[in-house]
Amino acid sequence: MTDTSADLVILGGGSGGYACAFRAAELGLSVILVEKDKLGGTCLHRGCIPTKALLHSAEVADNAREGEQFGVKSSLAGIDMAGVNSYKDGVISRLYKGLQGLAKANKVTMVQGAGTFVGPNAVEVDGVKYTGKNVVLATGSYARSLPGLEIGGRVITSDQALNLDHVPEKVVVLGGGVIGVEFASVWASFGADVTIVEALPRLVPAEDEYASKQLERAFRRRGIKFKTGVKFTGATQSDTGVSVSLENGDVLDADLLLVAVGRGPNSAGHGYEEAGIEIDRGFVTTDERLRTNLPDVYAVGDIVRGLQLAHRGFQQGIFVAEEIAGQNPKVIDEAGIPRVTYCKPEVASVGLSEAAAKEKYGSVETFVYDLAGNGKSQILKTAGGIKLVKAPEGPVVGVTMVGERVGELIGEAQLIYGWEAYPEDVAPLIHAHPTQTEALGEAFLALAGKPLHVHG
Amino acid sequence: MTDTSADLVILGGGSGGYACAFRAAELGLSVILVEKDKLGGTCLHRGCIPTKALLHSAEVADNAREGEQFGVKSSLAGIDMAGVNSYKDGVISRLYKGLQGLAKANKVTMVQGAGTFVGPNAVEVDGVKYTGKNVVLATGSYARSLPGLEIGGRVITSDQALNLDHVPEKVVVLGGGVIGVEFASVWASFGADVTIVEALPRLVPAEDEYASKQLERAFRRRGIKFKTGVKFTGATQSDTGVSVSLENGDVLDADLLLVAVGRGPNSAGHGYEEAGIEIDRGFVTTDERLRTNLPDVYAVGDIVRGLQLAHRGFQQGIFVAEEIAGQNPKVIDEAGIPRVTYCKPEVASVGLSEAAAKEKYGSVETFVYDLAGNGKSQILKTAGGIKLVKAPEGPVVGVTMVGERVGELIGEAQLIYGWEAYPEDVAPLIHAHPTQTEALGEAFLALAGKPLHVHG
Amino acid sequence: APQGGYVPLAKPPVRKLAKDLGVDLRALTGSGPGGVITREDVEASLAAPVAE
Ligand SMILES: Cc1cc2nc3c(=O)[nH]c(=O)nc-3n(C[C@H](O)[C@H](O)[C@H](O)COP(=O)(O)OP(=O)(O)OC[C@H]3O[C@@H](n4cnc5c(N)ncnc54)[C@H](O)[C@@H]3O)c2cc1C
Ligand SMILES: Cc1cc2nc3c(=O)[nH]c(=O)nc-3n(C[C@H](O)[C@H](O)[C@H](O)COP(=O)(O)OP(=O)(O)OC[C@H]3O[C@@H](n4cnc5c(N)ncnc54)[C@H](O)[C@@H]3O)c2cc1C
Repeated sequence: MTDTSADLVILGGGSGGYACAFRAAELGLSVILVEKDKLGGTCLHRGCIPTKALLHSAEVADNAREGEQFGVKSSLAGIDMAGVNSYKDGVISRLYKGLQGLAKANKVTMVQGAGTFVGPNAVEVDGVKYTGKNVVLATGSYARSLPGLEIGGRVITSDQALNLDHVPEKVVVLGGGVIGVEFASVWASFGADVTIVEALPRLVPAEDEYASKQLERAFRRRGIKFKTGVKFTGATQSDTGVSVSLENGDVLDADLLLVAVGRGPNSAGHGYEEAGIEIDRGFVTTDERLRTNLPDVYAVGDIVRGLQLAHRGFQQGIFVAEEIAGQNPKVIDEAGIPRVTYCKPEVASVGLSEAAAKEKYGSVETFVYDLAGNGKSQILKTAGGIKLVKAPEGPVVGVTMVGERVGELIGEAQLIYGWEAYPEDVAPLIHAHPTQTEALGEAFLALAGKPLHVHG
Repeated sequence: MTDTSADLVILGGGSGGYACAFRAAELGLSVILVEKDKLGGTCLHRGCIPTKALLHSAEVADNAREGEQFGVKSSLAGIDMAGVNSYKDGVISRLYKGLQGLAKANKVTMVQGAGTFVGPNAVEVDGVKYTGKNVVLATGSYARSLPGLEIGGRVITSDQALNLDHVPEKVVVLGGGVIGVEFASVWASFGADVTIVEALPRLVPAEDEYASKQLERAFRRRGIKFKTGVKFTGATQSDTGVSVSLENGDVLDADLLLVAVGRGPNSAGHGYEEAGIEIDRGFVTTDERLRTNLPDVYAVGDIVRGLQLAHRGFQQGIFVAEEIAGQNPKVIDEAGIPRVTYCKPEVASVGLSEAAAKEKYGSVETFVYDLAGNGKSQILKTAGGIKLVKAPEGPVVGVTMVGERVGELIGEAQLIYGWEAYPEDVAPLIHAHPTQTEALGEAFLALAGKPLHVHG
Repeated sequence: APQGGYVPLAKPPVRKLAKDLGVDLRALTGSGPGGVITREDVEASLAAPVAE
């Protein structure tokens, strides 16, 4: 028989919930983790991992199509979606198995079923009450839609988009944020005709404007269409297609409409409000130490307002575990959480955009290094650049990058931001040639007043 | 008419020479740069850049061949070497143009011709003497051979290998160091039958043994043959092939023999010894501030014993320029120079190997993170891992990585090593999911005693 | 400090550590090469607070 009380009861086994569980277990706490579906949550089963698998298939397809540019006699006969899906599912199932092994190794008690929070400190599952000295809410998020736009048939969200058995010929993507541009990128690589509709004036509007400009230029070259600054007004579907109307009178016909207008917190229906937990427009309200208004009840991940990213969930989960164990961890700096958009080209950033930095510091120094000067990027035939934002007389407070594979440069950028490094700290560390990291190095050299390969 | 005297006269316009020239010019010094061939030297024209272009064509070819694994109906009809070469030459010529622009923008006086050093402080070119308050020797290196093994015909070095008009069917690569394994990797991807012969007991013998084991396993899977710990005894060539004999009696028949047994310093025939410059087994002797035994005469790059890497040349060139300008720069830590081998899978390292660290510290702590636990590496279907070496009660002093694309992770590793970070400094900075940088993050989390996704 | 020039007192992770611990680096004398303040200097300043 399973124990029904523990130091910690966690509701939801996604990125936030399981990271909290593992870390708490490491620190000697007993942990009960309640999950109604599959350990790993959105990220592993319907989010980060499957999308990145599709994006890699997309890269392979592009390479095959463009091999000639590199002297390779390759050709592309098409996409075998069954093959793509089995590749993707293979990756997921291997990682899923690993995660289950970790839960076991960490001696986390898994409870399968839908849980309801019951105050002051318990979660009920199928009539059994699991009581925790502490409770962590981690029920994540769901794909939102717009008022009057019902999901179904040809109107889909990422959930359905990840399991298509064919490549659509023509798609409209509603929303030019991270998820929207990633799917647009995949489908374009797979040969579809793609149009993105974004109400805000630019793609990836949460990023520095520099990133939007670079990405828009690259998408234009790739033939990905987008309409920005225009609102969606309605969609009607038939047996043969879906028709999307915009505020400006345009009507777009397509096979599919992907609704990627953001994710809503999954905070209703699990007893939160009923038990007196404060909710603000759907998000569970917490202080900077991730405490809800109820004692010993915490919340982590996508149900807490802020960046909706898996590794933010990890970080918050770890934070709460350490907090409960009395380690008094440092409050998380939300701006220090790295952000990567894995479309082609990739967008990666950490710290503040120029606009945000200006607001904070009054004036800032910026520098842009164009990937045209970077040997490895030339070899990859990718365009883009790196923009640094520096506080006056201070450290670098923002890094924004655009280009194929720049997502992997964010590790370095994150240390620089997190440790508040000055260009002068980075400059003496000459980077490996020829890598894309050199572009980052060159940008710091330039800001330190000692440019090496910088074209005026 | 060009001035024949300057603050600084530099002999050789490769990575070391031109970086020194640009930095000196930035610092207000007048510079004359003597180059007999092309600005950019070995790295740009016959080294780093062309090899990495070939390696990228190789990656594209592998992708096309293996597309099915990713659901992509791609196929590979072969390699068009003329196309490969024009792609490669296109990259070189764009970067070359850029470099010439930088020399101009920096107002470096370029002198075209073969120079001879004449003591105490001048370089003579075609009868004209260019006198410098300071002189920097930067004549680089050349591909070495073994005694009795003459280069010509089917016996080639990297210089010829970079300009082949066909893919050989069968190649023997003599030498399992960086250059050897890179060419072996390219040719294998292009469909050739490749055998590497290495006298030392393992491939990439300058790396931590962990890297050799991982690389050997990957090469075995790729069908790249290698014979380690066995000496070459001779080669004979005919119209139809080359026959390579080994000490153990084996005879290997091939179309080509690539000799990649290292590079020798190009220090003879340029007046060095004649002018009294101290030479030690071919290398120009310098102290840690890169001073030769003659006053105000420095040496940088491959003619100075140590790592033969382009960015070491950059770093040394910059160092000497700053030294001459009176900036008193910090002595370069050779171990802090990042090392990347761009074969498939890549090998990247910074700091000390476990063996070297043990020698220095007596005992060390190590941790290996297997890429099997890293989502992005699973998506790329690459195997490998990251090994950290930590000084007792001290910072991480060595990072060695093996896996596709890990070369780009060296930027982050380099900061950690260069800034003497502790695992506890890195641990709070949770890495972006799903990236390969996460593997580095996980390794540091584990060393800090808080593993997240680590399988026992 | 020299005009306009920025001279790091310590390497970034050590500066960050000092900041997190509330240690003012300007009050310390570095024992590292070139007068750089080391992690040990920061830790020592915590162990034995100097009189005002
Ligand atoms: C298409 C897509 C792509 C994405 N790509 C990335 C990316 O590349 N990188 C990135 O960092 N982030 C990405 N994200 C975001 C990432 O998936 C989320 O930020 C992350 O999953 C949030 O973790 P979480 O633990 O808060 O919630 P979730 O992962 O959503 O987990 C919540 C868990 O709680 C369970 N649950 C809910 N209610 C109950 C209940 N009542 N009882 C029991 N169990 C319950 C759910 O079944 C689920 O398993 C992506 C998201 C999507 C949709
Ligand atoms: C196949 C190959 C691949 C490589 N890959 C990499 C890599 O990926 N990454 C990396 O970091 N390193 C790599 N290297 C090593 C890198 O190329 C060298 O470390 C670097 O070029 C050394 O720079 P240098 O300035 O010392 O010499 P060089 O680049 O050799 O430059 C010396 C210059 O001096 C000129 N010169 C010589 N004698 C005279 C004279 N008497 N008068 C006038 N001019 C003269 C030459 O023409 C030449 O331009 C590679 C090398 C090879 C061969």
